[in-house]
Amino acid sequence: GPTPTPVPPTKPPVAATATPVPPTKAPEPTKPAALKVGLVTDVGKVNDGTFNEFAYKGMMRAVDEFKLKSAFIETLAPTDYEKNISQFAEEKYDVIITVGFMIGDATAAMAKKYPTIKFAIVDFAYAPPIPNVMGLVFTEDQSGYLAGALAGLMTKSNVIGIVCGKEIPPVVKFRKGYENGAKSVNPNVKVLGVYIDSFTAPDKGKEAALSQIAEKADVIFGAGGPTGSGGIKAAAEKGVWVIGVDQDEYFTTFRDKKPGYDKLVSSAMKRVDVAVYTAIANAVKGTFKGGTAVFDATNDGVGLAPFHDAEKNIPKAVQDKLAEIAKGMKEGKITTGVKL
Amino acid sequence: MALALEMKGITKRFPGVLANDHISFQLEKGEIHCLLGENGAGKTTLMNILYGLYRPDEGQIFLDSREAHIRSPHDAIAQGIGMVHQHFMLIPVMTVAENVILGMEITHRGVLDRSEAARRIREFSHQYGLDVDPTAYVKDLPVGLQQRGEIVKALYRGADVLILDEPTAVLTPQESEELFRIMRSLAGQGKSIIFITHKLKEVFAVADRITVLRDGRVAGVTTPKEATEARLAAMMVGREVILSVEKKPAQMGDVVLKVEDLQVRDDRGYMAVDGISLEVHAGGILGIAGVQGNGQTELVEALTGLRPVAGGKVVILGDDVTADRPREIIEQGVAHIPEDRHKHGLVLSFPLADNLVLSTYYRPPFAYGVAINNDAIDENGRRLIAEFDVRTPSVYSLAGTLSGGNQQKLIVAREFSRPIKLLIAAQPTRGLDVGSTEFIHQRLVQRRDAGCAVLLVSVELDEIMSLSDRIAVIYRGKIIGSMPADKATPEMLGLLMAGIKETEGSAGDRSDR
Amino acid sequence: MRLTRPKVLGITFLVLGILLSLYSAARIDPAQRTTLGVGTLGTRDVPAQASLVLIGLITSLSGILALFDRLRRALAPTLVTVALLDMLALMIWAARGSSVDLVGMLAASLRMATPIALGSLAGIWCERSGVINIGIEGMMLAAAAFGFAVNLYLSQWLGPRAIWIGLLAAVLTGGLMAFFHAVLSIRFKTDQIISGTAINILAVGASGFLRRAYLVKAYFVGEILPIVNVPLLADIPILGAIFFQNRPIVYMMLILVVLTNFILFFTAWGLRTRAVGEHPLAADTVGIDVFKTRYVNVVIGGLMAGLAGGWFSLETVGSFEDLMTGGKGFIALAAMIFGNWTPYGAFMGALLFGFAEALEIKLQILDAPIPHQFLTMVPYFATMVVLAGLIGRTVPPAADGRPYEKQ
Amino acid sequence: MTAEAGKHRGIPWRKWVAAWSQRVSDLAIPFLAVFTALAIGAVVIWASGASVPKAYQGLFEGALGSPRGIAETLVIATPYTLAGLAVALGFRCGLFNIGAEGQFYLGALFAVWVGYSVKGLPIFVHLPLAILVGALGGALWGAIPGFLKARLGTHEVINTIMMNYIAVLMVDWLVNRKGPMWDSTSTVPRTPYILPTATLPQLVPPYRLHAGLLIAIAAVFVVYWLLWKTTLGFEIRAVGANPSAAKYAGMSVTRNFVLAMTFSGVLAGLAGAGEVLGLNRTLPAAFVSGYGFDSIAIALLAKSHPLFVPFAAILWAILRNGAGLMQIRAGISVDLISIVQALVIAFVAADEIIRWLYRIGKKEEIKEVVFTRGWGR
Ligand SMILES: Nc1ncnc2c1ncn2[C@@H]1O[C@H](COP(=O)(O)OP(=O)(O)OP(=O)(O)O)[C@@H](O)[C@H]1O
Ligand SMILES: Nc1ncnc2c1ncn2[C@@H]1O[C@H](COP(=O)(O)OP(=O)(O)OP(=O)(O)O)[C@@H](O)[C@H]1O
Ligand SMILES: [Mg+2]
Ligand SMILES: [Mg+2]
Repeated sequence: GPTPTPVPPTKPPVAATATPVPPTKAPEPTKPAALKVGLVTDVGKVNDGTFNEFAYKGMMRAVDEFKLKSAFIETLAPTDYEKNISQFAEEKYDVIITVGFMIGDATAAMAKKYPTIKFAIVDFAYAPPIPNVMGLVFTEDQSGYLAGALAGLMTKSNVIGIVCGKEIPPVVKFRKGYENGAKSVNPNVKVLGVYIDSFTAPDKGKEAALSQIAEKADVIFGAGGPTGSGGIKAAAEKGVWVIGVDQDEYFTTFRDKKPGYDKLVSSAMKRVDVAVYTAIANAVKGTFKGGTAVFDATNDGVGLAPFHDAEKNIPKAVQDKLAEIAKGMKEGKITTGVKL
Repeated sequence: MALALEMKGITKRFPGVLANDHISFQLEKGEIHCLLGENGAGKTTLMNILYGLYRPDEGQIFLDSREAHIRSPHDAIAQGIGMVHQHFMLIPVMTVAENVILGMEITHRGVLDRSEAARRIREFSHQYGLDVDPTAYVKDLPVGLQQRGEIVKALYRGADVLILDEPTAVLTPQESEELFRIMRSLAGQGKSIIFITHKLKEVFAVADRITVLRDGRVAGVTTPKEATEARLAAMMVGREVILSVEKKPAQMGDVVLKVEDLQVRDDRGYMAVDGISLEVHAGGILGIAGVQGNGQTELVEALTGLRPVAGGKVVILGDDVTADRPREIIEQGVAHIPEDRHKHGLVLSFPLADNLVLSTYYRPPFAYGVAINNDAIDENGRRLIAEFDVRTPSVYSLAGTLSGGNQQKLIVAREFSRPIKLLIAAQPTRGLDVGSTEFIHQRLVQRRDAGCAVLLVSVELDEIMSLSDRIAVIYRGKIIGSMPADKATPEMLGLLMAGIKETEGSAGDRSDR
Repeated sequence: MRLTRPKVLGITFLVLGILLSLYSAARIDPAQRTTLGVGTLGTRDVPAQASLVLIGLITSLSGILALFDRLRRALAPTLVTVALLDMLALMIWAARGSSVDLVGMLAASLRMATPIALGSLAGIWCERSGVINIGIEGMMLAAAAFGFAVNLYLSQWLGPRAIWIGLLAAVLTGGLMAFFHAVLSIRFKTDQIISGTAINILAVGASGFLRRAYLVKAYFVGEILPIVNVPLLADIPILGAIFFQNRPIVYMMLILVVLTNFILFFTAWGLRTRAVGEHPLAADTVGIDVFKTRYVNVVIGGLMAGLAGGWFSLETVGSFEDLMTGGKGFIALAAMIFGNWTPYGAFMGALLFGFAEALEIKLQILDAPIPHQFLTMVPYFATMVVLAGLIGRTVPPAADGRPYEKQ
Repeated sequence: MTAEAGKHRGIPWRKWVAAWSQRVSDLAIPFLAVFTALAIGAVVIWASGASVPKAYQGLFEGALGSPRGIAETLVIATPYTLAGLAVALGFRCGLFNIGAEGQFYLGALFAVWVGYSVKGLPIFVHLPLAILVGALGGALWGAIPGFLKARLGTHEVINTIMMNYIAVLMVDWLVNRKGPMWDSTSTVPRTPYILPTATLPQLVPPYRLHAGLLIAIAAVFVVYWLLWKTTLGFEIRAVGANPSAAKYAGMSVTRNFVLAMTFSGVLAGLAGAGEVLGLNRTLPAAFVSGYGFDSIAIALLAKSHPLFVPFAAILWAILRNGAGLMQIRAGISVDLISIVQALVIAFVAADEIIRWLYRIGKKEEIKEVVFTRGWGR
């Protein structure tokens, strides 16, 4: 698996877009022909603001860095997964990235059919492992747990909220981690949660957040792509604390100090881009191995983004407590208690 | 006399039909000019061209001796042409007033002034003796009153040339008389009127001049003085026509239809048929006379299963069919010529052949089991079209492309094409030309002579009197009187239709309802 | 006894009421209270069990009255009121031992009803003139995208003011799409449902393409339209918070509902429009230009759909996502039919959807022990029930969907 | 061609020749429409900075350039055909069935349920049973709005839209984690896999093309036969064209509404069943298909004629299947496909534009049957 350099969780040196996390050196100059890398999205598009987009970004970073050839197919229906993967296989692509746990079965089938092609799949692990597939999985619950702890420490009303997208395993893990994390630091806290049946309904996310605020929530975690972002943006403008997801939303949703930017206390990161980049980099360097690469707190695949402009309003005690939890989590002393 | 209007060399083609073939037509100022012709002769087409609804393929129109370019009804109205259409141009869900002012609205600071409109229309319609309630919704009005609304609408627009396309088809004799009075008074005020009708008596009653069309061409121009009914009929049809119905005395058989104390509600929930009892015998024709809108529609719909019955009983050949569905009633051997041919009679987007088997498609020879036999359907179509002289390019033409008269023949052909024991005919010759009327009348009598019971509902007194063996008059949902046909006189019937029973003397109130 | 619609409703309400009362009496802790938030009036505490039993009894009573024909004309209003009470019961139940903010929820209902109401107005304008418009969804989506794009580019120079031009652009985009629909269905006499379908698909493609090509690169999150408090009115308790502390498009929607009703039923243009939609030939025979009337109305409808699109990207969110209209255009159609092609009726339908959506979110937040999928189903299910139970057959304009042909 | 057109037998030969040359140019119109739409699409591709030849070469090679491509095109055309037929059948009865999507879901749900839960049956019993129950699911979801329309007069458009959402949510609940149909041995929210005995066999291994195609082809002819060769079809079409006249002639409007919606649901349900029994072999949560909505376009493109539906379906399948390779080759968004689809629909429907562009004479023909009746009345 990959071996990212450890960094303190509260202050990762991670600038959202250009993150030199993985331990790869520059590409070997003597490489004969550039690898061809293909990406098959989950139902959705490569710029839809969900893990599809982050996977695509990770791929593009590798492509730029190693001068690879790349292409993508945006999947329209679950019945098309296999077809889209085999499309790349037939075009003799060397590495195929597939995105999402839904595409797991199709990826396994295709990997067996094309054993010489290297596959990497986001959010899926195989047991037993398949030799030419690298499963890239994340401990979203850890990320959510940290966010929950932060929220639990920050809340004055003892009510916090989470606006989720669809009820799918990664989201469920974020939510449960969030709840457990909050309770761990603040047993009296009440967590309000909403699932919204779409990742691209920021208007509904917004109403959900406002509704939570009306029920006294004063920290809102948006865990559902653009839907969640819609929620935290509205919440931040209303003046409550908010937490972003996946990437550091200070650079996306609140880019250029959009209203409420100083209310973003952090983001619960899940570096799909890093994972995809790592997988491709391994393939380029010839270190690609089948199996499961877990991106968790120990290797900074997940964790909290910096506090940015909210830092001055976050009490030192809170920062310390959070650092302590993060450290415990890294050392494996603190578990989230989330089981799916 | 000065010409109000002249049409020269008008030609109009429809796909497969030459509707107007170099027609020339002159209308003098202040005259009532009758336009005659068989169904499909091209009368309506010619008038639609004059009114700007159709563009002619060739020809010119002159108004007051100047060439007029009429591209739309808007132009026509602007040039003083008004038209009352054969098929009403009223919007059912709007009030009479809204219909009348439509396009020439009365507004007050941008807001429709409905009360002012109603006031003006009341005043206006009073002036011409065309009473109609401006606030009534058109869909709630009997056809006769709708017709009045149409005329008011045309006059309201200040028409100098008024086209009336078969306005009397839905009127009672009294209403028609009323209309003629209005027409004469309008003509007296200098308005010129084109009047289309199929009733030759009316022609002689009002016309100053007559133009007869046949097959899209002018067959001749004449005056009532020079012409006779027989001559006009021959001109229209191109052969001699027997104008009176010849019929043998009835050979009455058993009771086929027995109605007991029937009650039926109309669409608005009012009791439109309020306790009617009647009997129709095999081999006899019972005529139901009455002004439009006195429950005839509901009565017929209830008898044929199209409308639920609110009370009472309907028995056909000993079977209680009160709650039966249309199919069950049809299978008892009941045929029905419906009053509204577009709504009930035809599927306009189906070919003629299919329309001719609309109620028999599921039985041999048209279908065996679930499988339809299209060849048999086509063959049946060809046979009936020939037999009933339906003018059409082929059995595959869509029913919607036929002229009104031909559509009616199509329905009659269908209903007569199967073995029937009871025929319910509602306004069977409405809008039909003399030739077709003659034809349908003969067929009705033929059926009766073959032992079929016939219930004839008509607003045409002539039709009722010449065909029926017994006549009942319907008034406000009740049978107000009945008598053997040979005892009936037009005066008696007219009074009954107005709701006046002989016993009550002449004091009863006259009403249009 | 004939099973008429009121009777069926009566039985339903009766049974529901009894069940509610029995359940509450048996299963709810008498000590539990629910705190209801009523805006500036603060909060009200009610005993959960007693309230629920009472509402259950009221429900049964209304059912009995309906059963014995006692309600007649008051049937619909009564049952709607009672149904609202039952909604309240649902919330009292879900929030027992805790609190729920009622006024905020009603305000949210109005907000969420806004694009639906505007969409249904768009439908009404088109369809009252005889042109079916199932392309509302597409018009909204395209408008959301283009309005946002204009805002994005102009804000480089104009700053926050650009959003108003963006809104104008959204409105005009709706109008443009509608014009396309009009040309296809009026000039080329295309089947109007085909044309509407084409517009829906085109909007998905065009907005997605635009987003890919220009909008996402910028990572731009725009301003949104500001909240405008209506002077004086905004301070009215409860009503102020619901109606008069909103963003501009909500007000525009309210005004347009009234205005549309006024124009349709009280002006010459409206009369002509309805005439053209009912019986174009008759309208033609009195000199009304059927084509022109239809063009104008369809485009006006499109402008409203455009405004609805603006609600998404410019008033609510400040960004554009693929398919962000999320089927609201179709819901708007349902609201339009629901309201029998009248502005007020459609507005009621839109409110029903808005309310149900707010309710769904609220019940999830209150942690009601019902799978969230079922909560999300509520508005759809409610629509079917209300339609079947109370409204029944709706009648479109007679000439809706039929191209007009001149010989 | 159509039953109506096929009936123009008795015409003289000159007219016949004229009619045929007319027919040839009429047939050219859909092709020209597609061509024109692609041409405009090319401008869009060019404007976005991608390579037009690469994109289109990818599109066609992906869809038709290899046996696998062709097989995949047919794989997609299969549900398109069935769902397109469903919508077309509704239109013929004057009903606008926007609910094919929901009926599709129910078909998939019911079929997959039989497919995994009924054990120990031989394939020739299990497979037909699964298909049948799938059809039943669709039928149920179609019959409800049909029944509501017939009995209470509530509009099928609203009800079918609502039932789409309900179907999607219901499936999501059933198969999502902890749901009653969730395969708890899997981390993925989906049902268990169907048994081999319920699997639609592949037609030409190794390609995914499955026997659902045969069902679709059969359905085309069955629907054609139903509409024009049976008494029921006669009724459905009569009710669709004029319910009042149909009632007058003794047909039951209500019965036909319910039947047409039920059959419509059966067809859409078969489409859903085919997808799970032939391709997916399990029903995952978030089983977005989009077939239901595309099928409206397909039915319209085919003018609601069952024999044209497969052609429209294949066209749509080509565009959708080719999109994959198009993206690989040119890296443009799938949205382009939507743009081309919309233009194809517009041009085929507004054929006057195409006639004018390519100077094809206007047909002198009687007014066509109205295929969609909008909201119906
Ligand atoms: N819109 C149309 N499309 C095609 N054919 C038409 C159309 N209107 C009329 N026709 C045909 O033109 C011919 C003349 O029809 P028209 O309606 O003028 O006859 P008419 O004399 O008014 O008959 P009637 O007495 O039955 O009203 C008929 O053969 C009719 O079928
Ligand atoms: N003319 C019509 N136009 C549109 N819809 C109609 C029409 N007639 C009937 N319907 C539809 O059929 C439903 C039932 O109508 P109705 O009871 O008249 O039909 P029916 O054929 O008599 O039924 P049944 O077969 O049960 O006797 C209505 O609610 C309506 O949806
Ligand atoms: Mg005529
Ligand atoms: Mg009935």
